[in-house]
Amino acid sequence: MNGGQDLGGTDGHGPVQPEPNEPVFHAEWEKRAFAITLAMGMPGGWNIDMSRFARENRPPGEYLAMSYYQIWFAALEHMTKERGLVADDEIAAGRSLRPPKPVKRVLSPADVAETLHRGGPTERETNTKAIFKPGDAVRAKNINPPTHTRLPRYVRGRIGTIERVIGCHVFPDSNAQGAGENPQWLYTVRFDSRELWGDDGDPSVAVSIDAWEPYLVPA
Amino acid sequence: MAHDHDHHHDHDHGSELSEMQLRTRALETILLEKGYIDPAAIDVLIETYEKKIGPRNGAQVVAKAWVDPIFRKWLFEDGTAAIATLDFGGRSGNHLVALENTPSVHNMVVCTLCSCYPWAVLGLPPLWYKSAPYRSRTVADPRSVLRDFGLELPKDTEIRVWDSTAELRYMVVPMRPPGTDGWSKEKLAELVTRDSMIGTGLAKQPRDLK
Amino acid sequence: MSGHDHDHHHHGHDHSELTETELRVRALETVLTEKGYVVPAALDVLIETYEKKVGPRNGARVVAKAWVDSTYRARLLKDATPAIGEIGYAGRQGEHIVALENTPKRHNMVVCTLCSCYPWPVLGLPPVWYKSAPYRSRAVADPRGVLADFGVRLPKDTDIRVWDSTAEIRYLVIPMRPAGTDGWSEEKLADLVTRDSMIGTGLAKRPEDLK
Amino acid sequence: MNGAADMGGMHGFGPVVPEQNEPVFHADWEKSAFALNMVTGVARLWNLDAFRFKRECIPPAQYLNLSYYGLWTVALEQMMLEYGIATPEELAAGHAIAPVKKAARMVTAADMTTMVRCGSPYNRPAPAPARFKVGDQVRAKNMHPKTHTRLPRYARGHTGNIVRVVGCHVFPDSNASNAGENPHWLYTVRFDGRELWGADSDPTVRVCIEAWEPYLEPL
Repeated sequence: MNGGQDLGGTDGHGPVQPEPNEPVFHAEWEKRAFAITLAMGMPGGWNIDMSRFARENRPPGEYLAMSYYQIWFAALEHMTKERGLVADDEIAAGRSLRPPKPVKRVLSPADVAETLHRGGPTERETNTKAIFKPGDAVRAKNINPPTHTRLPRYVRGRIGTIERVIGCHVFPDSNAQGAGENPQWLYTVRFDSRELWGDDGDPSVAVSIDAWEPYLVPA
Repeated sequence: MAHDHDHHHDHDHGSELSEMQLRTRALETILLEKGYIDPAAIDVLIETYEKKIGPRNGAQVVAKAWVDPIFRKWLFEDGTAAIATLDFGGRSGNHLVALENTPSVHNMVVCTLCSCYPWAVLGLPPLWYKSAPYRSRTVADPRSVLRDFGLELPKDTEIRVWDSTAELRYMVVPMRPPGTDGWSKEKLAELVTRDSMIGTGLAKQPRDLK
Repeated sequence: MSGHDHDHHHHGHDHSELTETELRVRALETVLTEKGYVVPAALDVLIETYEKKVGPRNGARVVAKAWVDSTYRARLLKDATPAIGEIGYAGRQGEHIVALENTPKRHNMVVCTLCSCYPWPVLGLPPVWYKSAPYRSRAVADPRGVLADFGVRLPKDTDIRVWDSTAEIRYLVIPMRPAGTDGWSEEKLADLVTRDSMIGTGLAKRPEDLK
Repeated sequence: MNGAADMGGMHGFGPVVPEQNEPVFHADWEKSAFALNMVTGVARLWNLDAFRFKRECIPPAQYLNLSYYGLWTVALEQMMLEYGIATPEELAAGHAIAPVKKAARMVTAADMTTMVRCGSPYNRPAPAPARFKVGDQVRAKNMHPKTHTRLPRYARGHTGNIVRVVGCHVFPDSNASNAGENPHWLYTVRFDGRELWGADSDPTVRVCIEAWEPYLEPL
């Protein structure tokens, strides 16, 4: 979606302000929000792409005015409610008002290290062949889906060069909608800055993105 | 959609109100004290746009175009000059272009970059015209915006969106409803809604008049 | 630019927000715990892991090893995920890592314009600025301007390569080894490797920067 | 600039919500905010393009959460400070403290009546013949100035047809930066919806924009 999250090349946000000696978390609730989000992946049954969409899918003004963990937390509330795991009245009461729905598994303290170590690899076996090879000129398609995509607006319609064939990976555009993993070849594509930003672009700058095959056409 | 979350649509100005009241009052006072403004000028302005100029002007243009084929032709050839004969004139009406709705083409007007609007014929724009939902979606998915207004057009109607990115101002001339033969200009003007001149609505039907 | 004297929400940890969000988080945690979906001790392990154990020190060890061991460096640049796994770092948000080598001619910088993708196993959780709108919007369009925000000024003819982590690849920048460090141990070299130098918004420290 | 004002094609703002029997103004302060902006414009304290640019420069998170007249007021305060009309102390006090810097030109009620009648035309004598004619195919340049422009992002890089030669008009890109009126030919350019939004979009949609000659290149 062309939402508040698609920030590449937008103006007016001011300078980057690194914080000296920044702590990992800025408040107790941030720790909880972070950990609950990770822990709920297992019983919640959603995938990373669904989580990303739940975060970005809100009015842009709201997105931009929220802090990072507020966005995470809002998505967590949304997904737990959407799946009927908790209800508004329970959140308002601050306690459980009805019995839980059965879930596959709950993350135990002993499982944490192993689960984190395993991570969530997205590479998949395939019988298909990659259409593009390094050095090929490609154009990023001009697509504007209202659903989740990982093709940022600033590269759409622009021409780049295949730099690396990464492998065949879960396709987020379909996985985010619960329409299956639908794995697709993934490439690193390099764009010249002037191609992206016009004649005023800095000629010494190039930008690479990772793009799934359905995002690309030969140029 | 995350519609269960708090939204900040443009029309929730309740929370800002007291603060904004103070801020505008401070500015007005400073400008008065420095002699940049005359309080009477402020009153004239507010009076003009709150009471005098509004969609009724545009409705007269449309009604005249419905009954007077020569005026109609002129209106589409040179909207600014044709409308000037009705003596509205005025700000944001210097370059007016009239757009003709037909059974095959439906026109819609938006300003994605700010809020450009033909003040001279329609007055000041409504909140929704200036809102993010309208400004973002009209150029990309005008049919869904029309649905927000309860309007469903035939699938094969061509939709022409006019994004007022410069100083041209657009007004839509809606189609004249059937069953209005022989009506006076004044009566016809009552059928012409503001939304029908922006393109988010159609003219009223005779039965809609009480 | 203007408007900077107005209220910003850069860091988002304004105190006014705290109480309301804090209450909501606590309510949700209680409900989920009571229903048995989450185990509080598991939450503590997660927090402990990312607050105390996993951090840029991991990445610094990878970089230091690459500086002293040319065969390791070659393995790292060829396929970073197993090379980093050799040192014992792997897992969530680091399933597919690519190492990017900075050279006098080329400077690499990593951003995620769409969200906040970041190589957790080697760098820990990202800092607030990495997730902020200013960084995400400007890094792809004006990386030199962003570097200036960090006080870094590169020669005009240095090529800047920005990597927008739009998919599941996570990038780790290998900064250039500073001069005057011949014969240093990996441990001591790792002290020179800052987090920002592994994102590309900084350079490695010089020996004189160590107190 | 690619600021929050450039909303065309963004997602996530929700439905359009028309208000029944909407009043012209929703509060008394809105009337003042409106009139103050008109008056300062007529007093020629600054030009309209510079004022538009000031509104767009409001950081997106703030821009998207302000009401319409709220934006006007914030921008007006900024302009007063920048052009030396008022000081921060005066804005805080709500009274004039320092003496007037510039010779004040009092705007009277009669001025306002004239302005309401005559407007402020933006067309200018043409310095050169128009480069394009009706029917010509043109491409909107892919440009990303940090300053004011009236070429929306969604049109950049796309191909359309000239449907009208409007005339020669003040060029806002330079006028907004107080770099002179620098008049250029202005055209209405029509784009096919699929050209702007991709092959999946509604084939019955066409979008017209006004584009100054420097925004366009021949095909």
